[in-house]
Amino acid sequence: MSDTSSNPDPHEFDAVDHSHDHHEGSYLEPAGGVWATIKQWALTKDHKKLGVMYMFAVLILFFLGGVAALGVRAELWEPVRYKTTTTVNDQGETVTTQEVTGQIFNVGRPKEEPVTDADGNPVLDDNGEPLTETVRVYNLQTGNETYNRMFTLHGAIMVFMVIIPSVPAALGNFFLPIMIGAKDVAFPRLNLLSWWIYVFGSIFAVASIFLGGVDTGWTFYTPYSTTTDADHWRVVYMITGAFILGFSSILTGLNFVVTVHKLRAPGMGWFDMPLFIWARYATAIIQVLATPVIGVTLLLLIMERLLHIGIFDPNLGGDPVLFQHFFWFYSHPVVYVMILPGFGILNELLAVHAHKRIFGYRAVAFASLGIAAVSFIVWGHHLFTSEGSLAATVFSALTFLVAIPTGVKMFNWIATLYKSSIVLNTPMFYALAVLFLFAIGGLTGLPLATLATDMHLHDSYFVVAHFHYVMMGGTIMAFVGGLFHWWPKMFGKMYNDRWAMVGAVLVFIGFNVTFFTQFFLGTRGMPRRYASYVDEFQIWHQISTIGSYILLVGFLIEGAVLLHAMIAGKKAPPNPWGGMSLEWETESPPIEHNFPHEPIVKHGPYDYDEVVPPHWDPKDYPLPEGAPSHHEPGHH
Amino acid sequence: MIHLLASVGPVQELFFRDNGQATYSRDSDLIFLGLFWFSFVTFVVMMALMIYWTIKNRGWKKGVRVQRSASHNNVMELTWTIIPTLLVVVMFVVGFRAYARQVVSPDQAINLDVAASKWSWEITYPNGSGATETTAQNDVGANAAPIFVIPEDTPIKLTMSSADVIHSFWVPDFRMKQDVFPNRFTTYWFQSEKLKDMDRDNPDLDYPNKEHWLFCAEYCGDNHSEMAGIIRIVPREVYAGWIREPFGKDQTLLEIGKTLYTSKGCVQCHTTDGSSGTGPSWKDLFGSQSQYSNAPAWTLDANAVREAVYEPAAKIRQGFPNQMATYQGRINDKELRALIAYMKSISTYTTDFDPAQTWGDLDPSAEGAADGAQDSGAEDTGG
Amino acid sequence: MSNTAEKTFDPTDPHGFHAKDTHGHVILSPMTLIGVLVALIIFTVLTVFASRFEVWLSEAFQWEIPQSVNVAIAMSIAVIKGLLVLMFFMQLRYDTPLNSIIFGTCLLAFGCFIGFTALDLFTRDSIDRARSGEIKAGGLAAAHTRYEQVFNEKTGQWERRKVDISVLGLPVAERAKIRERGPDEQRVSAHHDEPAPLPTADRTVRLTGLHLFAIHDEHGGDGHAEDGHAEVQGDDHANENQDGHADDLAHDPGG
Amino acid sequence: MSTIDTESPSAKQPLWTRMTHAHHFRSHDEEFDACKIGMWLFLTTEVLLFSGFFVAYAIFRAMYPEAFRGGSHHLDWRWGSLNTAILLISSFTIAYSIRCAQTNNQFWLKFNLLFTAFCGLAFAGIKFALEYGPKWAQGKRPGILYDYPNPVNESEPLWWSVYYMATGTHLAHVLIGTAVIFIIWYRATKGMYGPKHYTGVEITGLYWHLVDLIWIFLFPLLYLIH
Repeated sequence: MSDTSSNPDPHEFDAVDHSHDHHEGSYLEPAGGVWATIKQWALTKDHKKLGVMYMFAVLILFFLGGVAALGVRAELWEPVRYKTTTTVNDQGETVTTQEVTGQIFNVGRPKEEPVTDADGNPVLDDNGEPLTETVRVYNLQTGNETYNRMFTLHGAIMVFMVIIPSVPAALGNFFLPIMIGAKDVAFPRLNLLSWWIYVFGSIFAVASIFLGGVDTGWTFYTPYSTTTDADHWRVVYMITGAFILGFSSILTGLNFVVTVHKLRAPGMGWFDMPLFIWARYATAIIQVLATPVIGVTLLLLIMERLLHIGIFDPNLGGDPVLFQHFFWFYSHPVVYVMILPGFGILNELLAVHAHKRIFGYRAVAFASLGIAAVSFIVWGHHLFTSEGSLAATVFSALTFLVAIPTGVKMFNWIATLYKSSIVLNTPMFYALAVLFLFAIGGLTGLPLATLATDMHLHDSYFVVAHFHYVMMGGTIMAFVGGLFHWWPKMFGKMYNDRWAMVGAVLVFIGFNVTFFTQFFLGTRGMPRRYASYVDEFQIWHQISTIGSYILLVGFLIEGAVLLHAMIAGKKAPPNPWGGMSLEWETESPPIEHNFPHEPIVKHGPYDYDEVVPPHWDPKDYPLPEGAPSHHEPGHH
Repeated sequence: MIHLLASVGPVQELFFRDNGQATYSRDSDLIFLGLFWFSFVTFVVMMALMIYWTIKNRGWKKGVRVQRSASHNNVMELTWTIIPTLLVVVMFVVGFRAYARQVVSPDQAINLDVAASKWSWEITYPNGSGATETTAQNDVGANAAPIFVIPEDTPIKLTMSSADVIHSFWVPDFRMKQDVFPNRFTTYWFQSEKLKDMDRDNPDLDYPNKEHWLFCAEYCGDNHSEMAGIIRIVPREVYAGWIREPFGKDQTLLEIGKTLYTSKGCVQCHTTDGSSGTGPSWKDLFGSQSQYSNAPAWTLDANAVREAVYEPAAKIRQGFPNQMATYQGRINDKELRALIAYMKSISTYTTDFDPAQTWGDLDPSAEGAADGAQDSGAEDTGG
Repeated sequence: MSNTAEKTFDPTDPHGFHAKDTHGHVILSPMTLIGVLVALIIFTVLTVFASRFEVWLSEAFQWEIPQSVNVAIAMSIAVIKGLLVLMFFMQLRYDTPLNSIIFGTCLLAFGCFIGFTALDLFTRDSIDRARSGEIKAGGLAAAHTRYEQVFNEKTGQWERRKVDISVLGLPVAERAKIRERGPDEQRVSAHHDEPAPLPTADRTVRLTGLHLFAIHDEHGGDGHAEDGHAEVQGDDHANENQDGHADDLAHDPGG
Repeated sequence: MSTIDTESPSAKQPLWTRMTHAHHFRSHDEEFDACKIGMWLFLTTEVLLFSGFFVAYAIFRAMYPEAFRGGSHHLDWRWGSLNTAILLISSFTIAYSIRCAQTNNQFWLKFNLLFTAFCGLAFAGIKFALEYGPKWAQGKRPGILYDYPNPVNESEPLWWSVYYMATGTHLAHVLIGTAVIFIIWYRATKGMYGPKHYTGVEITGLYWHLVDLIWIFLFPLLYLIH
């Protein structure tokens, strides 16, 4: 802590200085008329506005991806079966008809059929060519295809357009500069560009849905992805969308690395940064180093589809497993782009609402970097059943390395709760839920990293359950927790904690009902991406489907609570929870340039037992015995 | 330790179905259960601490009471770094040892060929035949699935390749899967289990057997979920008899054609009820006038069928994609004739069809000579 | 979490970046720049010369220098040239170490990418091979070809013949066209003419305790050849098992 | 990023003396450093973008050595060498233009930038007119488009795929770089760059050097190794 003689008051440079002449309005203040406001938002270079726009885009796409997931679950309510009915027609003949049951969505498929006359002879057009007409075909196969498009849609939207930008771009944009005391990110124009690239890429990807949907799976494995729907452009649109989205991710990551390096507030050394920043920094490194590879991969894939260049095409001597290496060199690190910021938020939630410094700050910070580093050498565990046995062995050994920093983080978080002082509000509930769910997600990773068991579990529902526990239980839950944590700061409005808690509990229960069953499905032999299944699995699938609809109700309640807060919530104080990091020192919502003048950091982000939080009265916040008394803020 | 884990029957039954493989899959199950109990204990301890401290340090009623505590503890943190490191090393080694047993096949094994294509499995036996029986509809998937016969208590080695996209051969009861590629051969081996007494004495079965599902585990397109099969483990003598004479000489071609329609995977793309699939329906197909997108119209006769099977890209039916894989080497002449018999039977455009023609009638050579050759072969190898 | 604010604090330089050095504003002397350019050109001439010299040697004296030497020379020179550009033109030598670290990290990531991908693709099934020796390493020589044993009636010999298993529409036709035209005779290398070994080298069913089940017709059943590209039609005798069990058994009836 | 001071009494001074740093940076130096770090990060992404082609090259070269050996015989080392020389010289001129900006040598700054841009165009011209054009016409095309009657090896289409993808992407970078250099040159004619403000020239120079750097590796791999 600071040397007492030189600076007795840690809040001397407190950023909110009401006596200051220069008064700036909140960043949310509209500019004149409607068009001016739209222009103000569309062309803004303000990281906060961009963060808010990212957030709403992500939430809208989360809804879209969620609807697809609910469709998938509904389809799996019962297996696809033929139902044979025998009837006797007018002539007294028995007629057997078969219909497909268990498919609730079937958009069919257009098909050119030759036109025939009553005798079955082809009808010729003026040029003597056989006339054709387009009919729409509905059968078992087209129903399955509809299902395949739904899960592809779900996967692609959730991965490329929701989880990757959720915490990193939405909350990261809003809070990273504020938390390090900067006025903005290093390159605000680049940030704006990044946002519009994201919009553009998403439009491309979503357009492919309206053109009929894509059934490649979000992993675009060749040679399936290069041959399916061969005469349509929509697959190319989807791949191009993902390609464009990659640039958005790269530019955001690049911007944040530079911001963290150059724009930290005076007094903020590397180890005075909040752990969210550490996590976001590690994420940015991965984004910069891994995303270009998906760029070249998807470029080659587009060329493969358009020109058949053959690099991934076995017919021309290319190798489909090479594609898998290319793809997972990006897509495994990107798993940590998804989860690391979730970890970062978890740190903030735990520290603020448990009023406790994160146990082993440096270990947690270095664990983030460690995970980022290891993430580049473990991608082969997605290929255990397709790659050579030696590579599988090496990758298995390396994969276990990830478990170590992750375990360290888990233990440190649990230890943080020791001697804490917990207020169990909605954000804290989400934090505990993430600990619970991520523990399951992480531990179920062990049998997937172990070669012998993965040979059974690979591409089964066990994997599906595992990554949903990590991606959704870890990242999305942390994201939603972060929304509740920072909503008062972002919009200056408090939400109804009671209803939010009801929603949170429903989400927690729904999530576990949905996905815990899938572990058993996986070990018992249910492959993933199946539109149908053997009858034995039906009970498990039905429980899972029920869970998914509980999840829907939970999320709808949460959405309503947040929207209600935005419209009609009580005004939020600058620091409702008693946080220590810099974002709590400014107004809620923050002013245009975040701080009236540059803040100078005088204490660590988690010194809960040494400093009264900014904007708090010492009598509401009794410091423990032995805390340096001079830290009580006196004057304001 | 192993025995302790092995004794946890209920947990094993919760997670796993019966085991159909005699060597490595038990190791795999044991490793899984070991990891499960390790994870379970770790999880319970962590969650117990989390909940205990959350309640003990609750500040939501009595107000925040910040406590002073250590910011870190190097000894403790090193401990919970080093111990997991050692544990994962153990996990890796154990997993690898079992994996080596999974991927390295013994020298003495029956070699079978597996051909995967959208969306069917085919196993070719040493005598050149494939599956000769199928399940009923709605049994595994909606479509009927081929049944592959495997002798009990025998090491089997599959050499697998794909005709189109990547597939993955997964028999959940063997706890093993392997991807199947269009550009290289991969292998999969297992040692079928000895049939248990309960299977032997089952009065519902014609002969003792035990069935295991076969799935495709790598997403391969529309009917990915229909790409199933049954591995049927039978007594050795049943297998020996079957492989000597896969189709009975008295079986009619129509009957065999129907079976092949499913077991060779035709069912995945061609319907027999007139509705349109990936390919044209076989109903009223044979003898009809066909329009092609890259060739003049043609009456669909036996030669046209033959060409469509062996060189599907040569003539592409109007309104259908060029998606069929060649069946060169996967359907032989006799089988093709059986299939044509089946096509004729459901077509109104032809009357040239003898429903009574049998498999034995197809053999051009004298019946006695063929029998003799087969018998002597059996004696040579069987003695 | 120590606080660093009490150190002599310069608000314009909160992290003390500029107190130490004046990196980033180095003015390179013309002689340095020209020197580097000349060095780069010389190295370019050198690498081209090495390459042409090797071609000349092989054409004039049939001295085939191993390809690894060729690659090593070319890549060493490229690395030296790259370092010159990086250090002087891009000024990494005078710049903050951070930029070098950034670039080094990216090369490390590149190394991981190429290293581990190669590790897989060049050692496929090596654990399996180590013990059984049955799976061909890489397996990729058979990328779009597959061989089967076919009985040639004219010569009375069993022959290995290529079967096209590539069937995904357009590429097949295209490749068939190439094959029909035949390779350019002048450029055919000996290496190319050699058929790749059987993808599954040893398909003999070892008739030990299991021979009860391995019952084969002498001619491998009643198959036929369906090889669309084949000139030989060995209908009655060709083995329809793609990998030639019957071949083995024909020479070794009864094991 | 920077804004121009149009109001102070010094408005008659050259443009570069009036450039102020963006408001969220504390000093001009800090902005310069940030831009440079940002550019280096961007260059890493470029290297990794090309890494895909290098990996594909390495893998397929090892798999089909004959096809790649035969393929590289089709490339003319003379054009490759000429292009290498052009890029090296342009790299030198743009490095020199930075020196000119630092020493406020406005004429040679503009000359060097323009020279560099024309080197870029020359590179592209040679590539299109003397390499891609004739080869494409002969049927030496990537993948399925391959229509050359005398392939050395049946995997040769793959060589052409790698060749066209790698050099094509590199060429796209050359063209983008040329366009950016023209913009920088235009700005230089307005007097925007001088000793106190030359960030634009500096980071454009870095980009151009990277384009050169990648060619330094592509050239021997594609043209020289047999």
